[in-house]
Amino acid sequence: MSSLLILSLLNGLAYGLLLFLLSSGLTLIFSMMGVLNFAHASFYMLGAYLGFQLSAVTGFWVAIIISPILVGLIGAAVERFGLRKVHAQGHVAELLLTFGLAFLIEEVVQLVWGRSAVNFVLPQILRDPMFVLDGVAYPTYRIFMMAVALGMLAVVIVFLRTTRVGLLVQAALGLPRMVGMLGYNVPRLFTQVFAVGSALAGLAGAIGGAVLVTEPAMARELGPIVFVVVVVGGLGSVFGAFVASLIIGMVQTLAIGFDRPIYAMLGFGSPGEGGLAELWSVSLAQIAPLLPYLLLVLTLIFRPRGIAGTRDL
Amino acid sequence: MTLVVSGLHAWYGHSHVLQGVDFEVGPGEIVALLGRNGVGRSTTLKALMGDVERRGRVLLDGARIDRLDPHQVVRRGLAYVPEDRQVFPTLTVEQNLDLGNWRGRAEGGWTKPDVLSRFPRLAERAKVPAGALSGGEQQLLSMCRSLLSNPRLMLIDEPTEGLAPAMVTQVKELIVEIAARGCAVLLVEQKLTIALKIASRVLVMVHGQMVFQDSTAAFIAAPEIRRRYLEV
Amino acid sequence: MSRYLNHFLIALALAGGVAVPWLSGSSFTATLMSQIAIAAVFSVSFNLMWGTTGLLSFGHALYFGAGAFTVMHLTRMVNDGGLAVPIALLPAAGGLCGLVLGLVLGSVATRRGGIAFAMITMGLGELAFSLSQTLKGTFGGESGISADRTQGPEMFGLTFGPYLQAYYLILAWALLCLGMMYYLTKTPLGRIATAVRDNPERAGFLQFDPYVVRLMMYVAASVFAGIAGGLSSLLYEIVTVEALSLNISSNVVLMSVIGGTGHFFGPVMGASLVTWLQSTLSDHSEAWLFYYGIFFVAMIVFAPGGLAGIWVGAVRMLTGQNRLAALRAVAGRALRLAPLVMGAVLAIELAYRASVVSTRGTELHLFGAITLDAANLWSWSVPGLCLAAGIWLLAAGRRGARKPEDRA
Amino acid sequence: EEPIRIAFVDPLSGPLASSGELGLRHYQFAVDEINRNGGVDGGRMLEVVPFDSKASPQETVLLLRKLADEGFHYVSQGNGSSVSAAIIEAVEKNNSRNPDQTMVFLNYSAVDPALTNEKCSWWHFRFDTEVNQKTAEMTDFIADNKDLKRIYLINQDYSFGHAVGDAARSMLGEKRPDIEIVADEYHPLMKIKDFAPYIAKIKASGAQAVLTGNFGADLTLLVKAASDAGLDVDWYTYYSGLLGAVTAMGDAGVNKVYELSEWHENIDNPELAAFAGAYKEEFGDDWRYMRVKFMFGMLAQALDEVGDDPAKVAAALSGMSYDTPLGQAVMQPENHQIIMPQFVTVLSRDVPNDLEGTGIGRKTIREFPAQSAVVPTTCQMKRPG
Amino acid sequence: MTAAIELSGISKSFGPLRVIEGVDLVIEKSSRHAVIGPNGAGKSTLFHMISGRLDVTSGVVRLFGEEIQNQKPHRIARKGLSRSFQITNLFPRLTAIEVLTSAMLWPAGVRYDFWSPLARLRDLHERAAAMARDLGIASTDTPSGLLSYADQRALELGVAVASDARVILLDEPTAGMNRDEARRTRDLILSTTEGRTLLMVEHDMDVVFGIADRISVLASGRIIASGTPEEIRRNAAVQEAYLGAEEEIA
Ligand SMILES: Nc1ncnc2c1ncn2[C@@H]1O[C@H](COP(=O)(O)OP(=O)(O)OP(=O)(O)O)[C@@H](O)[C@H]1O
Ligand SMILES: Nc1ncnc2c1ncn2[C@@H]1O[C@H](COP(=O)(O)OP(=O)(O)OP(=O)(O)O)[C@@H](O)[C@H]1O
Ligand SMILES: CC(C)C[C@H](N)C(=O)O
Ligand SMILES: [Mg+2]
Ligand SMILES: [Mg+2]
Repeated sequence: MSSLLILSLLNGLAYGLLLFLLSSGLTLIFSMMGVLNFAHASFYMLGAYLGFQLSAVTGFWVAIIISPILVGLIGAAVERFGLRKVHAQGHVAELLLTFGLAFLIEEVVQLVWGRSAVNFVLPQILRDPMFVLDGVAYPTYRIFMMAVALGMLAVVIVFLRTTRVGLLVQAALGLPRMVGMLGYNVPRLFTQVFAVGSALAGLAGAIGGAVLVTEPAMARELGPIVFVVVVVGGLGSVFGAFVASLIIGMVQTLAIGFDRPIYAMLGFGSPGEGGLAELWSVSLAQIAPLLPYLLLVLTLIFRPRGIAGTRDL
Repeated sequence: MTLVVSGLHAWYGHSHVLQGVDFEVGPGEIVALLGRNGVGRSTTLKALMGDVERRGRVLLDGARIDRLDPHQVVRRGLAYVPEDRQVFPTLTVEQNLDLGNWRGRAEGGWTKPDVLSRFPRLAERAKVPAGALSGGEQQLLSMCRSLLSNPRLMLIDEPTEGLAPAMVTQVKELIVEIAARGCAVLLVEQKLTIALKIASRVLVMVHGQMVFQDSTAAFIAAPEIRRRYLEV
Repeated sequence: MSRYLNHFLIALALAGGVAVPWLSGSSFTATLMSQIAIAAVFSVSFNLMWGTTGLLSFGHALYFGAGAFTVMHLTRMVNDGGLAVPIALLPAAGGLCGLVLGLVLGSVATRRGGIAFAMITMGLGELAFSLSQTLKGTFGGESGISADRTQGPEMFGLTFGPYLQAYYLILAWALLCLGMMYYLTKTPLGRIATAVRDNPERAGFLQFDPYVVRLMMYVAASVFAGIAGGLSSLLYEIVTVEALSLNISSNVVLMSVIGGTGHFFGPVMGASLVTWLQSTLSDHSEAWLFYYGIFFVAMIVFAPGGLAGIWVGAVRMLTGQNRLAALRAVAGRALRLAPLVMGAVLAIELAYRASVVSTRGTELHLFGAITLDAANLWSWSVPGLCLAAGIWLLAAGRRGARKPEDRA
Repeated sequence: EEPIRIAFVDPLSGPLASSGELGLRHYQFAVDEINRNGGVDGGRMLEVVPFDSKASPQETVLLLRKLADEGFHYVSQGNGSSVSAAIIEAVEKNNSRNPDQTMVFLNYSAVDPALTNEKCSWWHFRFDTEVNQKTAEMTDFIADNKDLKRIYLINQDYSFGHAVGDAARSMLGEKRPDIEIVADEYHPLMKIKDFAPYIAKIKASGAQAVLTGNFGADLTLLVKAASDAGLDVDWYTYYSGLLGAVTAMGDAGVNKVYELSEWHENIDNPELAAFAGAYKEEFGDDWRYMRVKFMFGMLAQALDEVGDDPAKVAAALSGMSYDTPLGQAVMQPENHQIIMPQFVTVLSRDVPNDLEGTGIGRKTIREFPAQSAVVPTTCQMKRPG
Repeated sequence: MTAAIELSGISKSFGPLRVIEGVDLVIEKSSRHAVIGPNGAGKSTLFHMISGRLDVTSGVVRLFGEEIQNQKPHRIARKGLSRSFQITNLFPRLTAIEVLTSAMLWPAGVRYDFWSPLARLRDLHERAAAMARDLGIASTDTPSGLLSYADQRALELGVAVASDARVILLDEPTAGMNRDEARRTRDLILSTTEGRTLLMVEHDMDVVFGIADRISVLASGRIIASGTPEEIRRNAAVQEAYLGAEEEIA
């Protein structure tokens, strides 16, 4: 196997796992609470900025622990003082609230940290190469990121399997008052779930921000992709989200590594100019960004419950 | 367990539905709450649970529970079976039952095997989403679910609605047994024949106020009450 | 009574729409009002799906953009002499494009309602957006494509070069579209669409195929969105792939929701306010996005019925029994809120001036006389005091409010 | 007397906001200098009024309408050739439909060649050298590197990036047919967060050097990813002196990164050095675009000559010669494109002045006089009237 | 003469669960037929299969001789079948009048009409108003979701009979009503289904015996008895499976 392929696969895996880290929180929130949280990627961004700010004081390792906790607390506050107030008006009101919130968070972040990227760098130990493949160094942080994502997958799955939180939230979605009248504090439950989901986003941010870039547009760019992961993975399935993240990560990365015009891939000659030629001469890397959405649409048409979902969307 | 209610008011928005209700429920008693449609029987139960805007004193064994949230009320030992069943449609029958048991463990009293063996239909449907159950099955499930918290007082709203006659008999027996095992029951029931057969005391309600409160025998002995307040 | 008030206001708005740009003589006013007219058509078309049929679309920009590009390409053809049609009529082609695309994509999208529909429309929208970025020949890449609305066969001797002429053209189109959409909501299809919104399954038992109903409403929405897009390309004379982006799709959601989706004219109000804010607020404050966000969130939390909801409440109050008491209550609340709002605005403005993003220095001039300096800690006491006063007033007001215990 | 207002239209929000803000600071500082020295046209002040283009051509067209309404005669912009193209068109339309309120467009940084070729306009003046000029000089420099056999082109997928790729390919092909262009790659503009896949590809191609017109995050991330992966190549760039790039590259860039620019911090000219120093004093960051100072110098010269009349100012600017401390600059009358001296630099630690406090700065390794920036143009300039 | 509804050998399984096991049933034209049976016997499921809400696992459903099994609800409805639901299933944001006119549109020949104004269909509106009055619905301009439970049940019935369908299926029309209301509803059903075919499920024996001229008993997915009310009352198997102690019937 060529080293380019191996590297591309590894890079795809790393990106996919980062996507998973980011979307696992949304899977929790969306499939449990039904809240299409448009601010989820904003919590990711907050995690990155807080991680950046804290690491200047406490160092990187402490920062990636405290930052998610802070983001979780912010999430809890958002649920407690925002979402809870509009919950009774239904999911669309919640969605719109988070939508506005995404807006606000982006502004606040720029207000505090400026409009350009901040210089959030990893500690040297993570930047050192883990191994060198054919002259290309593979930095340790990618492996670290993968390990964290896999750890998260395990934690979330165990959490859902061994507690009845999942059941309760699902029940409370449709009939919150009835759940209350069975003896559960539904509002607090929602706050907790939302906080945990946000904290996961914060963790993804603290790590992803250092690996990629910490800048005010980072939320806006990842926003829709996160929904693709959740929907394609299937409502209620953390494992599905995991698989979907990997697929998207791989597709995006391999398309760059093995870029080729469409006509060439299909074994035709160059189509020349004009007419539909433009469509044909589009290259793989160029269509890579639209593949996730294609996947989303196809999933919704042919398999509305996603890869491993328990019910239709 | 003793429940003492005095001066209970309740509102839906601007409409003042309960207008000063007083009554008591003693330990192990079955008390039937009667009245015409829309007089506020269901609202009384909801007000006890804290599910509507309310005012008044509700004492459970001397402790006030009228400022608590529904889940806190439940943790004091009340349980509620709503008139519209409210099973969780996407959860299976078994999961519905599990959620009823908020104590998280089966102690003494009622357990899941208990109710499943009593109603084999529920056992057969254990893995079916509750939303797919027939109307009557949902009614049963709802009642069993609340029972699993092993309350000291159960508030049951129209448990026999939509049940076939044979099933009605079973439910009736269940209620009697609940009481026999030490849990008091406040029962709202349309079908007088049933209510009068199992209740030891009767409350009659008109326009958000209690107009009659006495033993079942006394109620049966006073047909004019029945004519005046219950028939149209 | 309230009915007459409403009619009177609609008439007033119409008169204003016709007269104001003419009287003001400012081409910017004409442009702004053109934008408002376009946004109004676009958001009402969105509301045909959401408010009327219960379909929440996150990809409505697709039709707006498609209409815009269609009309733009045709305008270029007219410019080049390849087509001899008055440019003023071209927006109809945007509608036609919406019709065709709406039928094709709608037949897939409207199979399911609810969140599935929202997600599938988002997917289709993003798909179209990505594709348009890739096909630079047709969509012109970042720079988009442009044309000249004045170069073509004349109609009634008008060139539509001057902004005022262009405005009246757009206004005419917008009124036509709004009228048609209003009419649509008053037809049997409109009625059945509301039934489908409430309970699609049961609508099926009333012999209507909910899928057909949804599809028809979706197509109608697409047609009018296409016309709105076409109008925008007449106005701007340039279209970029931006027109297909999620930004546009979400903006139409924001406008409709702020305006109120429960009323036909809600989205019109929302479109007017939001468009106006977007183009004027940014001149007065660097924090405009922040205010926009706050405003939006506040509307969601405190006025779920949107502007139209507020309006209906206001009309009810003004025509109701104790209107004086109600007015007094509202005025009282506004007064109590004033210091809070003032403090917040000052704090935000100062924060922006203190922040790294400032392009206006650290000084804030108030009423020409007072100057606050964000770099000076003392200046912060002004918003601080306002906020404190506001919070105290609110708390006092809450304490004074009637509690349920005091009723009956 | 009223000041003469210049509308500065650049992205002040969004991913390009930092570039816009950088430009704005430059404008304010350059204008302050002119105002301190007595203003223009017999004592009138200049005023820069910022407007947010949101990096969107469509928004900008709208904005321009507002500017016309508010009586602006001078519009200036630089970030994004697509926005510039829209401004040129909008200004053309405005000036023909609205002859009492004409506008002049001063472009300080958008360098797509089309703007002074097929899209050229009497009202547009470009104060930066465009891509073909830059690339002609850059490829001259590259051609001298006899060891170079394989080069990788990677650019942003929009008009400017394609211009760089096209120019580099054809000019290298002419000057050094033996150099193999191993790839002519385009990536989405300002969207890529992780360039590792591209780096793997560059590595796999066996390239010795990379030529890129990337700027902003697209440059810093590219270089950062390369240094993380230990990619050892030379970089030929146009914007590595911009915000954050040197910081991101650090030592990985030293002696590896070449840049073409009209000025840099280690040019030995006391007047410009003092000017740049004063800027750093005031804003705490480095002065980068000396062309902004030149541009205002030329505008002031025109205003002094003909007064505040946009049509006359345009006529004065067309063909104007201007003496910069580094040599003469000329606004070519046939396409309104400036020609001015340029420098090829390399990053080095061995310099008196650094960028962004990194200890690393640029040093000249080759100079090009203004004349070498003369390239053929297809512009058919239409004078108004 | 073809029957109104004819079920032959229909079965329904949900996965491994067999809910209906080969039911044969003939509903004669213009008859009033009741299906009774214990909870969970499959009565509603049977209705769902006839009306197209659920597909049949096997078997044939005929409506006036035409096979209709596994067709979409709106197709079956157009062939002249209308139904109500056991669990209220209305249009919560529409007013009672709007709900009723919606139900009358298609039968009145108004289909996906987007060109003529609703206001022109004056007679429809009047018929709906009259019907709301008959149903005893208190308020015709509040959204139906805010009506009282009893009014909503009445409206549920109204929607089923509003169309001119020749066959009407009612699933527990009197559930949740007290005895007087049930009696009123019974009269309403009798008058509105005059001349049409009625198939109903009901647990209230007063109502069943007051309306039906034929009764079938469904237990565990099978028809265990069919006959006139008198025959059913006397049937021992029915007594055991369904009616339980005699006293409850009264
Ligand atoms: N959510 C609500 N909002 C407004 N009014 C309500 C609401 N629920 C009940 N009501 C009104 O309050 C009154 C009492 O209702 P309640 O449900 O307590 O009656 P009930 O005695 O249980 O009668 P039934 O169950 O037979 O209808 C009724 O007039 C009813 O219309
Ligand atoms: N989707 C499903 N999956 C599994 N079991 C189902 C499903 N739908 C219905 N059932 C079962 O089929 C049986 C028949 O249900 P149905 O609703 O037809 O009963 P019914 O006769 O109408 O009873 P009731 O009088 O209580 O309304 C029930 O036991 C129910 O649990
Ligand atoms: C400011 C510059 C980086 C702009 C870029 N050169 C362009 O022409 O688009
Ligand atoms: Mg009740
Ligand atoms: Mg049933």
